[in-house]
Amino acid sequence: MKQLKLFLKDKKTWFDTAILEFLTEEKKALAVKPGMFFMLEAETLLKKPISVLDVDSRSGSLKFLIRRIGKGTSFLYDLKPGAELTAIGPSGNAFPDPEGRPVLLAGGGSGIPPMFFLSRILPKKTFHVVYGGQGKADIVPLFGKSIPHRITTDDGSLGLKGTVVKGIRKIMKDDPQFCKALLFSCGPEPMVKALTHAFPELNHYTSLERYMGCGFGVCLGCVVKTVNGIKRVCVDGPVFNTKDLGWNHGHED
Amino acid sequence: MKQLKLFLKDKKTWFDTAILEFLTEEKKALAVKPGMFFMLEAETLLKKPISVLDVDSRSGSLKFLIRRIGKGTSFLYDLKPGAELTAIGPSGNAFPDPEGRPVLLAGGGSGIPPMFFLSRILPKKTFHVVYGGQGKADIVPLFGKSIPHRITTDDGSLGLKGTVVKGIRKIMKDDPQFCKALLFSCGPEPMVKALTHAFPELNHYTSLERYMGCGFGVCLGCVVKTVNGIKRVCVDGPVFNTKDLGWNHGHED
Amino acid sequence: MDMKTDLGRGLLLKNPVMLASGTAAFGMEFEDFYPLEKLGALVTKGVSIDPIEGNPTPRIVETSGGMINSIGLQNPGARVFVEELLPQIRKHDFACVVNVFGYSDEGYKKVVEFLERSEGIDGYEVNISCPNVKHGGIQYGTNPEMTHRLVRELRSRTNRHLMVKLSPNVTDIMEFATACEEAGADSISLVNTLLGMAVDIETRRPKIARVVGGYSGPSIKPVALRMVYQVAKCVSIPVIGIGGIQSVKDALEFLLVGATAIQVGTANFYDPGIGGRLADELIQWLNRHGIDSLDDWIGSLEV
Amino acid sequence: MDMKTDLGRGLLLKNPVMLASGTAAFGMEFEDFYPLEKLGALVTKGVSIDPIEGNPTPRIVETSGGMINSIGLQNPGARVFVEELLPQIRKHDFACVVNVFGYSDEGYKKVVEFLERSEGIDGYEVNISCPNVKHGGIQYGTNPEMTHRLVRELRSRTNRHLMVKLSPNVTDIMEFATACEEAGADSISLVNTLLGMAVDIETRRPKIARVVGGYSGPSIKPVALRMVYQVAKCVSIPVIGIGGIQSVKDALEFLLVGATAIQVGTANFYDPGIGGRLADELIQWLNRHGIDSLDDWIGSLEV
Ligand SMILES: Cc1cc2nc3c(=O)[nH]c(=O)nc-3n(C[C@H](O)[C@H](O)[C@H](O)COP(=O)(O)OP(=O)(O)OC[C@H]3O[C@@H](n4cnc5c(N)ncnc54)[C@H](O)[C@@H]3O)c2cc1C
Ligand SMILES: Cc1cc2nc3c(=O)[nH]c(=O)nc-3n(C[C@H](O)[C@H](O)[C@H](O)COP(=O)(O)OP(=O)(O)OC[C@H]3O[C@@H](n4cnc5c(N)ncnc54)[C@H](O)[C@@H]3O)c2cc1C
Ligand SMILES: Cc1cc2nc3c(=O)[nH]c(=O)nc-3n(C[C@H](O)[C@H](O)[C@H](O)COP(=O)(O)O)c2cc1C
Ligand SMILES: Cc1cc2nc3c(=O)[nH]c(=O)nc-3n(C[C@H](O)[C@H](O)[C@H](O)COP(=O)(O)O)c2cc1C
Ligand code: FES
Ligand code: FES
Repeated sequence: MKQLKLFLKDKKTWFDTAILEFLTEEKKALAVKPGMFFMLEAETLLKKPISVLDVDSRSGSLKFLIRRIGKGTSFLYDLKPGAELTAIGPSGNAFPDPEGRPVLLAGGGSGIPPMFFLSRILPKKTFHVVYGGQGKADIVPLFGKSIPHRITTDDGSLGLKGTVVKGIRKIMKDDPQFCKALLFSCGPEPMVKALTHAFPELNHYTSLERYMGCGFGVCLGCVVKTVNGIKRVCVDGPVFNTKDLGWNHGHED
Repeated sequence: MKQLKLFLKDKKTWFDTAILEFLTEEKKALAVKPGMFFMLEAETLLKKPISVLDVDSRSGSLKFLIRRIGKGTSFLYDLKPGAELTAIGPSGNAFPDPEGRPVLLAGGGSGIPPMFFLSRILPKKTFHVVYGGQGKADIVPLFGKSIPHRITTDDGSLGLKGTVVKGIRKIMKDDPQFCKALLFSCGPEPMVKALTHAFPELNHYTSLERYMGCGFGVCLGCVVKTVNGIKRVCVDGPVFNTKDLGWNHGHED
Repeated sequence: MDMKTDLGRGLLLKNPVMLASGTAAFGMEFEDFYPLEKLGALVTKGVSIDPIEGNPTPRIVETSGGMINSIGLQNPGARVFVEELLPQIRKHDFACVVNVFGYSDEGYKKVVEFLERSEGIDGYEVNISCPNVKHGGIQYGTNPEMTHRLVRELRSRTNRHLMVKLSPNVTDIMEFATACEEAGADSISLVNTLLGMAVDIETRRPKIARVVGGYSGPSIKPVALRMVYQVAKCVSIPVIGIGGIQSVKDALEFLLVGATAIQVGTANFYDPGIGGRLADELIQWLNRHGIDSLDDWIGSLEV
Repeated sequence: MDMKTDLGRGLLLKNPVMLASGTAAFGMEFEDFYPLEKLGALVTKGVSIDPIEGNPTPRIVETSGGMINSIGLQNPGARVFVEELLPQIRKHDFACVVNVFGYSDEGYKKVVEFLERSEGIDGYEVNISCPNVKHGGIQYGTNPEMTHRLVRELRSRTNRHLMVKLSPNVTDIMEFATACEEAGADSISLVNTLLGMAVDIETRRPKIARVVGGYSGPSIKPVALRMVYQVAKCVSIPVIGIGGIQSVKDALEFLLVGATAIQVGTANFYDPGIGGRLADELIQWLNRHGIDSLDDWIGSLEV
């Protein structure tokens, strides 16, 4: 955990989403793993939690994908190359290492970054990505042809019409090794709950979202009930095994 | 009085002072007279009162001189051409028309703008400017050779060593028509008081400064005691005849 | 879209947008920015029976997200108000609520009795909460018994709408609201300014002459919203929300938690067009969100 | 430069910078940002005799210039604190003030009695002002008699430094400060959070689950500064200033109006390095301004 400076090198936008590439020399920041995030300065009082999309430790590059939905994310979306930001991180645990087992990577909307990051480091053929959104504008063209991925949209404007659940069923049908795969997910809570519901048999890790005050464990703003007691999403998570989460045990959150 | 947009066309800086040239098409704004000011947006909650330095109604240009001393003026100092600002104005009365009588224009520091503006419109040979500052860095090279002006600095780094009082004595000595001139002043309160004290015989109008909440007469934040009762500096002033001011009658302000 | 809002006892506003006392003087200065007819109502600067000079300067300073003022109720007195200012106001078609102030029960009664003799006043807002006056004033707004007594006295003196403006600088705002309702107030407006202070570390002096002043602006909105919510739940007379309103979103928030109308204060200083704009933007927003009338929105918070 | 500041009864801080309760957990997370030894003191998250789960989420929301929280005093209880957390804290050389909380006199007494058995605690900060607990808690901080009684009870149970933390949500803060001083408190810290609220007009729902929460951050500074000024003038025990401090300038302001030390709260979240930095910057600023010791600065406001 560090308080560090990031320099914006490059920015690309796709409808309401921007991909920001920052430079840093901070070693700890570049040792980040999929599922981890940084708290980024965003002209708001509190910094904003944003997952890492990609990292290149040789060139010192850190990439983030920002979906503008409010004040802070709009500020980040509007940044121009050359800008300097203060950040705190890297925060959070990471998705576990599948150690070669097949894994389904389900990302919805701005929950795609950890999935993309994973797709860059997991061994080929062991994973398949499902990328869901409401429509075409939500699906950022991140994945090249060589990365096995399926796109689903609610309105059918791109890929399969339907949700990520449908996408996963399709993948399972096409390649039975995924019927007993690990499931990693990140996205809106309804999506994650639908996945838990549809695939109760899968060992399912998900990255949770909570309104965060600090992002490094001191404010207790971001808690979630688990079978192991109340946990802080920012440092005990954001990745949890869904079987440990309160919502599977009758809790509100 | 209008709420209007200004577009920054050009900026020049001189140490801690910037000269900003804005464009506007608002007729009312371009009908401004020396001594009047605008409330300029400055990233602060309240807008900041800034006197007009110069106007060119044909090209739609309004110039201001900004001395950075705090948050708002630093924001204005740092503006880049192309920026767009909201402003309220023009506010305030103006210096009276000397109608050809000789007039001494005494400006200190960021109080020089109305004096410069006057020097641009008063008939040649009827006026003489005294421009005072602590040192060289306070004296912006505004006046060309053709404008009769004297510079005074406390440390003697430019012009006459001393205050504007000394400058005026010198002018009076060189050109006796100014011994009975009108005196127009704008600058720090101690300077204005020193002038009142040194030249009690002169008919002396001064532009006052007050912390302003609105700049158009509704908050009553900017008042001054006068022989005619309590007046609002923003709309009843900022120009007052010093003989009417409370400080000549034992009041605190 | 029906934007009318009824504050009771004949104070029916064409829309819920009012300008707050002391932030709009007597209204005239806003004519340059929008037609005053757009407003639901104007609340005048506080008027007392005799003229008040107010406090020394500096009277105002900006702080992070707000400002502190210590104007000290400067006003020309009730006579000048009635003879010179009221006729100007009455050229425009909006409700005119006169904010009144006295240093004692006597002072309040006198100013109301004096104003009762004039036409063209649609209601009174009783300021029992101004923090800027040295002798008296503040204790009304922080003492429920005194508040009750004063409101009862004024109630017996007027059939015009009687709005009481509460101070936020109290432990239990609901106690005051209840006292006002019981004493016969027609509506309650809140909040007045929070007591605040600012100092200059370079000069080692307070930034306003009277040391402590009234804190207003966007920064006080969360406190104001909480109090309006609490009061709207506990009284049955209309509540007028005030505190940090600078956008249509802010206005909608106050209405959502139960305010029947809102007042714009400090924002008038830095955005003088806001009063006229809010009236339009409220309609647009409600329309866009498929809400048929203002009444459907007021107090519709789901908790 | 002598930066030591004496809060009384053995609580001598090496400098006036403290981290505020609930904004620094138990301190450990800040080791990544600066050596904890830089701090004058750490005030722990509130500790109660039994563990508390706290409130449902959302517990936090940002507002203009501040934030609202409703954590609900989540803590692992006194036993876990003493066994697992205190030993970690005690690895570092700074004063450790334990913020304590109970739902009743009984609860407060129990937690203090329990903590008395452990070494390594330099003092208690009694939180009588937390707005986030449904049953009890708040009435202490808004009732001077209850405050007096509680402080006296705790005074008789400890010889350690006893600091009482006041709520700003009261009419007359000085009444509470005086009650604490008379009951034997060694120092007074203020302010805790203002009661505030935020709502979402799109969902028509409150932005935090418990509807009303505690408002903190830069926006509350003018109110906090005013109260610290008032209290420092009216009691003779040390006062610790809290509320919106995010820069050395802010810290200097609180010290100027009479605070003997300061606590940094919300700013820890968005600027975790602030605690260590302030300690350095205070020295630098005083040096640059030719002020020989912290004591010369404290309370030197000219009014
Ligand atoms: C661990 C983590 C990783 C994240 N990674 C990314 C990422 O890689 N890319 C990305 O674009 N976003 C990501 N987010 C979400 C992002 O942090 C929020 O969108 C952002 O904080 C919103 O701030 P804002 O100021 O733009 O919106 P605000 O103006 O604060 O809010 C706008 C609206 O969004 C709601 N909202 C705000 N924050 C949240 C939240 N955390 N959960 C649910 N609703 C919220 C508000 O209630 C409001 O309705 C992540 C969040 C977490 C917790
Ligand atoms: C009618 C009028 C015309 C003006 N014309 C010009 C101009 O042409 N060019 C120019 O550079 N400035 C001018 N000023 C001054 C300018 O408005 C202030 O410098 C500015 O408001 C300071 O804002 P800030 O946010 O930068 O400083 P802040 O951060 O608000 O304050 C910085 C310091 O300056 C002090 N200060 C702030 N405002 C005033 C004030 N009005 N009087 C005395 N002290 C103050 C503060 O107390 C503080 O110590 C004028 C002021 C008035 C009233
Ligand atoms: C400069 C100034 C003067 C004020 N004068 C009065 C007044 O005379 N009477 C009164 O009841 N309230 C007065 N107020 C309080 C406002 O009407 C309003 O209640 C308060 O500012 C909170 O609203 P805001 O945050 O929108 O400004 C004054 C406020 C300011 C800023
Ligand atoms: C998330 C959060 C949790 C808090 N928890 C506590 C607490 O447990 N006990 C306490 O006495 N104060 C608590 N406080 C209040 C702070 O210690 C401090 O008094 C308040 O936030 C004002 O200071 P600030 O504006 O610097 O944050 C908490 C504040 C916040 C923001
Ligand atoms: S965001 Fe503060 S503890 Fe998790
Ligand atoms: S600045 Fe508001 S009345 Fe002059």
